[in-house]
Amino acid sequence: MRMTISEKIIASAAGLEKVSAGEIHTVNVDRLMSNDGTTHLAIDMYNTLLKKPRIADKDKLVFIIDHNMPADNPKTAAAHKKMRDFAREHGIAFYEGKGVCHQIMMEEYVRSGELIFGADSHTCTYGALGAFGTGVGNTDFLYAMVTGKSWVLVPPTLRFHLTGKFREGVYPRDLILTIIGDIGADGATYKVMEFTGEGAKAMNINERMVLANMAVEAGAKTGIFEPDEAALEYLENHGRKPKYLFKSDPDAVFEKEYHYDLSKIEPVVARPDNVDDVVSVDEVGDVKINQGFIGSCNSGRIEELRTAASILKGKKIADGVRLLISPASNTVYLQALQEGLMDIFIDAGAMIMNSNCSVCWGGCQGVIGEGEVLISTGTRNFKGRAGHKDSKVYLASAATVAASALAGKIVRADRVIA
Amino acid sequence: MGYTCIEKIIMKNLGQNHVRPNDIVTVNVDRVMIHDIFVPFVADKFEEMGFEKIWDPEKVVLIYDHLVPTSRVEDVRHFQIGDAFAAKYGIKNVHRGDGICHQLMPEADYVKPGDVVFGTDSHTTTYGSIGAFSSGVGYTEMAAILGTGQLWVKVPETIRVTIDGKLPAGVMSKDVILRLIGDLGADGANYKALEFAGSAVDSMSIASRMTIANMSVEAGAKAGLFAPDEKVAEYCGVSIEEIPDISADENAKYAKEIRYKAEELVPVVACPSSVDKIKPVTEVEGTPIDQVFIGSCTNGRLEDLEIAAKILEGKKVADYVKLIVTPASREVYRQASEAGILETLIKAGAIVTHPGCGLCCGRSGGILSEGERVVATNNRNFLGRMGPSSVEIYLSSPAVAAASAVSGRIALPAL
Amino acid sequence: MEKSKVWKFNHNVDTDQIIPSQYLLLPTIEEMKAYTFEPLIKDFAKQVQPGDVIIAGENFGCGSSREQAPRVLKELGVRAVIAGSFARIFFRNAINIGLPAIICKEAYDKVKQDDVVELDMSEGLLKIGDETLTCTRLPEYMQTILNAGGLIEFLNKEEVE
Amino acid sequence: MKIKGKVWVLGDDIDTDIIIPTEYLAMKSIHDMKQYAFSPLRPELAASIRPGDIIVAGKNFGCGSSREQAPEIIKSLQVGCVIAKSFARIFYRNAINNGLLLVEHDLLPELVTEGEDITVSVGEYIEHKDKRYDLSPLPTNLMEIIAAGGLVEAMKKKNSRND
Repeated sequence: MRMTISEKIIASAAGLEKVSAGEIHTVNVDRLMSNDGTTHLAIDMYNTLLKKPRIADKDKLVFIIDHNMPADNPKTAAAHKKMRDFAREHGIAFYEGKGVCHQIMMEEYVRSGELIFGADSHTCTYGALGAFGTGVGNTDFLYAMVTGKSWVLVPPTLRFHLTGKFREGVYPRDLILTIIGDIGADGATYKVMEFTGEGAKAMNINERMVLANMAVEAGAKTGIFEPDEAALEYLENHGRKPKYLFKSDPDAVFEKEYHYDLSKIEPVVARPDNVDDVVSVDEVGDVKINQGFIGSCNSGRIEELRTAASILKGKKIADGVRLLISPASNTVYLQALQEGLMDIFIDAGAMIMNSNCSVCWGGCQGVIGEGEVLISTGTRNFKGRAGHKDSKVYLASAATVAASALAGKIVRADRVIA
Repeated sequence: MGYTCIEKIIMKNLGQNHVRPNDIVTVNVDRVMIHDIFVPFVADKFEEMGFEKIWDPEKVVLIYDHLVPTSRVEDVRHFQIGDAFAAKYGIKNVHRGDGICHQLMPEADYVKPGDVVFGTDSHTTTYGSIGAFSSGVGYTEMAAILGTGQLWVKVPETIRVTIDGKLPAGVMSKDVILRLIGDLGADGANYKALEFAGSAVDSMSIASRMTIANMSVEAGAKAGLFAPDEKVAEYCGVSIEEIPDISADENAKYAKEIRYKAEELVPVVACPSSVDKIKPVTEVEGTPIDQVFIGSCTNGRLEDLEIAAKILEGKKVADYVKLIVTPASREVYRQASEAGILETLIKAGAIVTHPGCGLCCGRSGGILSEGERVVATNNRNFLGRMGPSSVEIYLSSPAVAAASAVSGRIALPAL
Repeated sequence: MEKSKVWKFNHNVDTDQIIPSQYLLLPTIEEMKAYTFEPLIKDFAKQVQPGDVIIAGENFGCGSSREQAPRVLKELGVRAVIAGSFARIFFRNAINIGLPAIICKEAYDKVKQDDVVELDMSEGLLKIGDETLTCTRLPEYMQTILNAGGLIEFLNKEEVE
Repeated sequence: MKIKGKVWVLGDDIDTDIIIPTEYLAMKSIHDMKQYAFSPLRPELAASIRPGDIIVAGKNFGCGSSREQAPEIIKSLQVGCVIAKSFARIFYRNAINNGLLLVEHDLLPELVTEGEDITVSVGEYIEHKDKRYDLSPLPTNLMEIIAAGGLVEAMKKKNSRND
């Protein structure tokens, strides 16, 4: 058959035997997610621009309020109300304040083998379960909502072979930042990043999400893993079954293959203002910080919270530094409470926020001021992303963020522990 | 002729054995609190006035609570100015994101019974719960206090409120103070002190008393006082003998005396948009709501979260309704976490935010949209306080708030 | 060929620079457009004239899926964005809303801010001074959407047929 | 001291959130904030008030928070004085400290109609439609602050004397 996982998913969604990179096909979309970043605009378009406003299948839609949650001004509140009223009127699944959209989607909806559109660039996260998730704008979203269909340009696939094991204190987060640093912020534009090998297989689904989630930061259409026992177990624990369990054929065509030995990865940071300006934490120099952030659809899950707690336990964050922690969903929040992690954070002087996008997107809670420096487990470090246009964002692992919050400057976690 | 509680505190402060209402006196300030919103203004005025040092930096507490977490890029400026001011003038007591000022001041031992305390916030009256004369001032006066350690006050007349008996199940101290504000009117105690007594008050926890003292200002009062008892001594970590005698004399002279029988009180709400528009919950029961807020310096303490959790245990917040819970301090969060209260609340679908002023101050934490309705446990339901003027705010106890969250309509707690 | 003034941008212009997050939930594009390129250029929205073009380097529009990014540009009257390459979602969004996103590898190095260029969209030609550059053609499917004026117009047309 | 101006009439319990909503409190200056004065109740008012105009209200004017921006903003709109049946305590102090003149009067708020002209002679009388209503003088300690031009000026003087 000579197809990759992504090609197989697209072929099945297009009702075709075979598709190849470069072709444009009309596909049926399995599920559509939209959040408060743009849904109000899609609803306005639905109400004013369509000749025949209709919803192809309301059961495929999910609306999630997570970006500015809870609302911090009347205009945001109005956008939320528009979304809530529309969901209510049309019987669309609706989540408000329950967590970051991609985490909710993974916990509640995503199945291996599905093709999912989300009106959010990090929809590529769902590749952790072997689904083809990709971000679209609200016009694409609206078209798919009305027709149940969309078009895709079949992307070529880059394959990343992961071997070896991470050393102590090195995390999937360091790996994905390293990869983006190597291939560049447009190194995978319009392509798929497929992760494979023993190193990929050894990761649990949450860890795979860290990788898949940031594929878009290299420009990729999605990041994807072959669904295996870990995926099946995750689905079973969440009460679901896979749609398809696709694997890339041995003779599938990959545009390029990369090899990474996990044991050689170092703790790294991405320096402002580009995700691909990646250096070892030790090379970053003396950088004082004003705020740390642990959370987001990239790194707000139980693994990251455990790591942060192990570093913060019994210690206090540096005077004048703010450390924000936002669990990726209420499910994560509950588990962290049960494991006593929240008590550790509260005692260390951190602020524990409700599950939301927080400063990762910079529209609401935790925004930083003029000239301030943030170290974050979020997805982007663009200029002005976290607040004031003259502020700076460094991206790093939860361990590096926690350690830096203790030191008041960017440091490697093992330096603080020692 | 005897003296009221506030007269005694002022006499003690002045080292005099006599004062009368309407005397204008200059008190020596035992502690001041400045919060983040007003820090830049205080700093400006202080320097404009030409002061070079703070009279006693140990007595100054800076608390960042209104803008925590930040919601606008300008918010950080307040922390920067506060930190710089603290460094320049040697202020050591700075709290960043540790909770709401009025919760922290008593909780972190900054206030003792008999103290005279001023804060740049109207709800500074809260510390009357542990027998301090505490009141809100503007930032200009705060700047003057920082320089001089003194403030002129007019000795207020006192209204004595006696509540005897046992409050019925589901009736909380919030219902008591709302009822009182309704009876007195929003200016019924303007320029006066309120003094609370009676067996119902005696059996109240410090937290419940804080709710009452806190909202005394909503009737215009300068202070809301409770004579310190064993519970206060325990709360403050002192023995009752160490507390100065500031209890009112039996023959003290009051401007007015009001009595309530606790058994006759019912759950009430303050209807939009004034704090004195009080109705029994039964009259507004069934009104659909969009959001519920449990938190603030009025009702964000452990017992408030506890009763909410009790009502929400095993239930779910109604569809399309948000329940936002904001613990009053780090300490309250910690205790609620250990007691499993946060777990219960989150399982029921609550959104738990970091301790701070949150929605109550109207800058973040769940602002509403046109025509929406919220049941809230905080202290003000003014027009435009939580969004556009068309937002309707009903103030209630945490029990009524939790019950309303479950039903999606204003509801009586089933207890 | 129509003449257009050039606004020149660098490589990797991301969606947060085109329209920062804090303005995304404003109710309308009309209100949002005033903040276009706020982190990069003071008062861009006031200075840009209908018919102007943007010429940028590689990876224009990287970052989020916010469709507000191409929409504020269209709302301000930007005639086309010409870049060495585009981030995927931005590219798709631009076509979907009827904002021409044109790939032209050489343009970035050959223009400077405030130059006047001539653009022939039907032929895919960009004239800079005496030199005429050929732009990469859109896939036919995307060209059809763009010709319809965007995806919604395309959909509405489909509905009629 | 005599003030003659056009009146703007407001009701009872004009609270500090009406005078200046919290949303705008953290703006850098009073100048940035003042356009939002009274916005929840009358969004047009801040732009309509002219220097020397007089605000007349019912009971409990300025109730609510201790935000001193409330009187400062009224002052910055160059309002001549505020006449109300009563003022909330903290607002009263804050107004005096900022040199904003307040006049308590039970009757006048019932008699005036928006747009009419009145004259206030501080500590003496109010004149409305050829009728005079007596006013009582302010306490000495308050008059001293007002005479100095507000508390900042009073403190400045005191501190320069100390030098």
